[in-house]
Amino acid sequence: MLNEITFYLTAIWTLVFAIAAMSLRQMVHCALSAAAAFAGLALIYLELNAPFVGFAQLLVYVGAIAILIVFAVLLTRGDEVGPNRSQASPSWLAGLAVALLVLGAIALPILSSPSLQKVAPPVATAPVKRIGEELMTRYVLPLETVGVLLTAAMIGAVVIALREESEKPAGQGTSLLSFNGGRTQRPATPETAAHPETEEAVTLP
Amino acid sequence: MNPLLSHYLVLSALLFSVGFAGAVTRRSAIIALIGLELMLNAANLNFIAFWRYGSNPQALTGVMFVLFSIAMAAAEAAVGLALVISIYRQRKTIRLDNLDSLKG
Amino acid sequence: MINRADQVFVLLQHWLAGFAPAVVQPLVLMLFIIVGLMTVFGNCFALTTIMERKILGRMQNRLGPNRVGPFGLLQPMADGLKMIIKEDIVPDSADKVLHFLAPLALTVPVWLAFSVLPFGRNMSALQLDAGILFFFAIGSSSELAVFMAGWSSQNKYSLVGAMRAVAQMISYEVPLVLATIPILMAASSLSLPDIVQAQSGYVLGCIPHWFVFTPWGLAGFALFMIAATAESNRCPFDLPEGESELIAGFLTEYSGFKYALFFLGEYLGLFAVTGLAVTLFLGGWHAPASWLEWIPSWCWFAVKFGALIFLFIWVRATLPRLRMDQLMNFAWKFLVPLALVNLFVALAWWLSGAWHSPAGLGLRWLLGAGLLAVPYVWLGRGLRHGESGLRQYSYAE
Amino acid sequence: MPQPIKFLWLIPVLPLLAAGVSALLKRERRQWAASLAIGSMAVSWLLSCAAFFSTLGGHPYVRQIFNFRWFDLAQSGVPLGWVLDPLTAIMLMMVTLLSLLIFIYSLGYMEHDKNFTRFFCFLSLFAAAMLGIVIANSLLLLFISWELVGLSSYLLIGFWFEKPAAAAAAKKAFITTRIGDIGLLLGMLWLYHRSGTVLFYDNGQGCLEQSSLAGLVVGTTVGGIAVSTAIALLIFSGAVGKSGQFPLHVWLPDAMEGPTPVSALIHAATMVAAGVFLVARMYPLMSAGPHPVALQVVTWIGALTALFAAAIAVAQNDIKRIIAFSTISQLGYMMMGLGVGGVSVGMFHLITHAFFKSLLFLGAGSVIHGCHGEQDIRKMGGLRKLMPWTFATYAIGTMALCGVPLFFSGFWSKDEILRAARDWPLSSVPFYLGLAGAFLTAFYMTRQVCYVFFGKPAEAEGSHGPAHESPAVMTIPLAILAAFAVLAGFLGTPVWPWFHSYLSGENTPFTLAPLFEHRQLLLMLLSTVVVGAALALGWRIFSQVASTPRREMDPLEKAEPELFRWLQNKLFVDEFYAATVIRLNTAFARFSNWMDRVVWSGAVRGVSGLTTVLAWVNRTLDESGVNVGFDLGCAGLRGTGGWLAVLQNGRVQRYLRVVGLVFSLLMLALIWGWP
Repeated sequence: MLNEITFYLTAIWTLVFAIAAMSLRQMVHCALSAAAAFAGLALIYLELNAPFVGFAQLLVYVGAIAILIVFAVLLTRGDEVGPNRSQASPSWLAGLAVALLVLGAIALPILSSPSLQKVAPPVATAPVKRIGEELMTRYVLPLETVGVLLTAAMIGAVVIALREESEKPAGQGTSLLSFNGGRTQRPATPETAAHPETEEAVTLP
Repeated sequence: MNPLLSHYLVLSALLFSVGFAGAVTRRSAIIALIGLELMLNAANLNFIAFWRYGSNPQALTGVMFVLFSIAMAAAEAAVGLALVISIYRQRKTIRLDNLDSLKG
Repeated sequence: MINRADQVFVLLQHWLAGFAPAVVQPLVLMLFIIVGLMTVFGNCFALTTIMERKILGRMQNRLGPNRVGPFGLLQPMADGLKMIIKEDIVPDSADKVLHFLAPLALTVPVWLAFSVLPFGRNMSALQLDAGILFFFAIGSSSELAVFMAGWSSQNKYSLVGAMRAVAQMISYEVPLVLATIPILMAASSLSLPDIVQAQSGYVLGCIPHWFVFTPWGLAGFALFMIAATAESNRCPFDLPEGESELIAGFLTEYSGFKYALFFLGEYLGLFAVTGLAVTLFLGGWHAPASWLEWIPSWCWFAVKFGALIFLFIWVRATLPRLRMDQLMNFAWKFLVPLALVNLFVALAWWLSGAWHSPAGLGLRWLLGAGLLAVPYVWLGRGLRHGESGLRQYSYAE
Repeated sequence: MPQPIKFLWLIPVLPLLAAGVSALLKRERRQWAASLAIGSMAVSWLLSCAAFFSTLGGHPYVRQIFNFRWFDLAQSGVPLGWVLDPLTAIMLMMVTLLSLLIFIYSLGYMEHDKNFTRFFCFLSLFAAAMLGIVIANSLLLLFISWELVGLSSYLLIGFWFEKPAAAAAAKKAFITTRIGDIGLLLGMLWLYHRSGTVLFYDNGQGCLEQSSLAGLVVGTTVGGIAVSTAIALLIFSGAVGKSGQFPLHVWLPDAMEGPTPVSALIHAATMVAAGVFLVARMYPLMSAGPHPVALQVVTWIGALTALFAAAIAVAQNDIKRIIAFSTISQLGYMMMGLGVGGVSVGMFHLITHAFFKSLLFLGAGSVIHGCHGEQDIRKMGGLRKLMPWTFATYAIGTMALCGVPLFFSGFWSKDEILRAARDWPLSSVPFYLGLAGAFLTAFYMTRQVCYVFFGKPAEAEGSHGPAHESPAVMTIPLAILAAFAVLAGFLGTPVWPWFHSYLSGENTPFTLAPLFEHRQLLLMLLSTVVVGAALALGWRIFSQVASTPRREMDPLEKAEPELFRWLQNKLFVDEFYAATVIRLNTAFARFSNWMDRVVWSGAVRGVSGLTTVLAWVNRTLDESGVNVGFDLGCAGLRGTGGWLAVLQNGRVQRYLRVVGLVFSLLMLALIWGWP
């Protein structure tokens, strides 16, 4: 009974925030709701006796991906100004219909199949030690591959998001982090300041 | 009374559809990415549920799959958001219906 | 007798729970722990604020607060009262919901982090298999809270402060986690009680077998403490709330009780990470010598904990604030590579595990220290030159 | 003291660490790089000494192994390991000592190079890889180190990569040795397939031990040769490439474009000897079975190379190239020694040769250094007075290489090989080939020494000024090497064959008797006569030449212009390769090009021509009145195209929608069955 109540609570939490993440107007709210939904999923993993996965989910999704999304939202803020711009795409009704169709297509077989209405076997745990051993023996190649993939993704992300030199001259850029911004240039020295137009005059025919 | 396997599967289906609906209907590329992440999470939930309710939980296959899937999701989010930022720099917009120059 | 004193809290807990009906006993046990933790660390927070102000005062050649109560010890009460009765101002343009949720989102997870720390023998609330992963997973959610606070205030100082804080916390989380990995390798467990257990015993009969007494542990401890200072936004890494440039950063628009909650959250975060440092590096609740083992284990934890808190206060009194670019460079170009090198040092230590004799131990130390010294010097030189070095201010001279 | 096998891994790891650290150093940190490299090498040498002495003990035969699992893969794992036996120990001593001396020598030789730091980084990397080969107890580890050696050799030959010749030589060396390495790789895979392990020694389970060898000998493959022979030959092809044996020797002379210490270390003493070492290491496999065909192949290739390279050396003019061909020839001797006489015979020559050949190379380097980069022996002369130290050591090296009797190491080791060749039951041709090679060796070395050191000093060309003696940091290693070049020979005289007993584990006492045995005496006499004759002939021909002006033709060229031209052009092997292999490659490329341009392009053109014709027909039809139908078709096409274009409208969300739609339709179809 207790288990069922916790399941329904977490499931409703997750679903509500997932819907909020997809439907709120303000993008920052969407991102934060998504983080809450991810955290709810982590709780569901805990209920399913997979604490390691739950913590990993929390660490990666809430600690990293949500933050990334928030940063991306702030870095692309210029796009959403203007009160009357609609957030939904023009044919959103069709999209919603397809989404409902997909839900039906998945949920129908689940609900109609009797073999899925089963109760959990009493004990199934994923101890950290076992996971570590499996990662180092049976899954060592996938692990290495994931390492390479993450490195490649990191380098790729840096290269893609790198500001090209020609876009903005170096030193002039004001990032969100450095509040004092680009430093002003030194004041003109008396010699050059005294006759600012002489040089121009010489070059003119 | 404990929840049945189908409870988790239905929850996963709902999450998947919500993510799908968001990815299809919202204009912002970032929201679409969040939708994709939700869909991925729904799939992960399926794996964990089947592992927990499956016949051979000692093999840890579902857990392993989800761990790798989470790592993949991290990579995907990093690259995807970098692309979004890069696109924003080029086009000053991340609205998906404005980004349709690749067409027949 | 010794055992009694050692286990006094555990025994008390079970004795009290005995009065409750059997059905709710697990809940009562948990409740006891929660109440205990909140009492102890809530008071700890009050005590630390006053002690910090007094110690800072002494170090700056002044007295510090001494008016309220004996030796000014009731100052925190006065402060708390002031905070609560002050008006709670919410700016007009602020995002009201997030503005309200942010302090809660910061404080609640921090309380959760205490649940895996072993404060003494058999004294951890949750015996989690992956305790340290839980700790970091919980810790990473405080970044979102800080962001919520900064963004919802709709104030550019707050936003800049929040973004700085998030960038800083993400950057310093990397060396923080990397510094703990050698520990996990050495203890071959992610569970904090197991890690403490792995540090029992003595090397050569007198030196406690704490991880800080190995080259990689010492380096890891230093890295961990630096990263922890930055994680908890304390001086010299307190740029996000730098009063002189950002008017307290993401806290600008907070007042009254919400402000106090932020304050509480920050100090609790500091306590949690300090407790983790004690657990990982300083042998947790183990005594430093075999003839001192009669003193209860939680006392040892408290002593080490207090010493580290004093260290933090001392550092705050000593060092000036860093510049933003120096801060990021320091994390990515110095701490992270050094933490990676530290992994190899731990590996070398582990590979040479067969050398037990004093001479062999000395050789291992030399090897580890040498392996660390070279990149330390080299990376340090890199920091001193170039963009992150000294800057000429044309108007300041 | 711990077991030496426990710290054996440190020997290659220390230089590797030095290489890694100096790779991170800035270019100006010359002192650091040099002291790191030399320091780590010195420690490695001391460790090697310890390992060596531990194998000397009273045990009849010491072989310690240490195996571990590198990583687990599914059910099986990949084991690696290292081995310490006399073969390893003696090679370790040789490689570390020579590396140390050559590192020190490089301090002086590379003093003015701006990439000094990089040079020491590469040298250390090379030494690490070479030591890895030596200690490996697994063909896989050996192969990894082998490829690392190839890589560092490539880097070092191309060290002065701004010279086009050096870059080309580096590429050539890399590609040529790769050809042999393919054989080695295939051999390794086959061995693993057949015996299930690539560990050499594994307490009876290793691939070089009885149980697995027995299995290999039994099986036969294409043409009826035993599997063991086939594998051995494949592995030998790796050795052929690395040791510059006959078909794949072409890279070694060109490799002299690298700095001279590199030539001495890599292309004389250690890396090229790795091939010989490989054969020695795999000797149980090579000699398995009743008819060790592999060993016969080794013998014949060695003997042929010995004579062939010696002949070419006679007509070369570049001081380093002469020694390079001499190296090829001597490597041929070693191979022959392995083939006819077993491990100890070949390895003994390897060790002595390593000392005197690196001595010669370093001497040549000293000469080049003293002559400001001049390498043509015709432009040198009279250096005997100007560079006394270099001359003295060079003379010792020459005499050791020629095999001047009794006091020089080359005599004893070459004698061993010749004796074994004479007793070879299958054929006596290798013996005579070897004897002829010995004659030519003495002859060309005399020619070279006459040209370089005797006669009048050559007129200084350009603004270089006269030649000068090299600094002490270069001459002292020369002196040490000279001492070894003399002394190393006494380890393996017939009187006291310590080397043989050390490597094979048999106990052979000190006795004077074999020296006076009839056949032995005769052979020693014979080789003495051959060497003496060559020396005398060389001196007669070249001693006056040395004092005449340099512009004249070589006396040999005067006497036999055609033969000399052939020899000078290295018997046109390079040209032969250019004419066959490379041309075949080019021809194939040209053929592909032709296919592309003529056939495919023709086909396209044909189709387009056909289309033109059709269009013409179409137009005719159109003009004659089918205009309406054509217009209709056209409109239909445009309609379809437009419809297709609408589908691909660049809106990802619409794509996603279609995906979702089709997915759900499929699901529903699966649930309710197809309509």
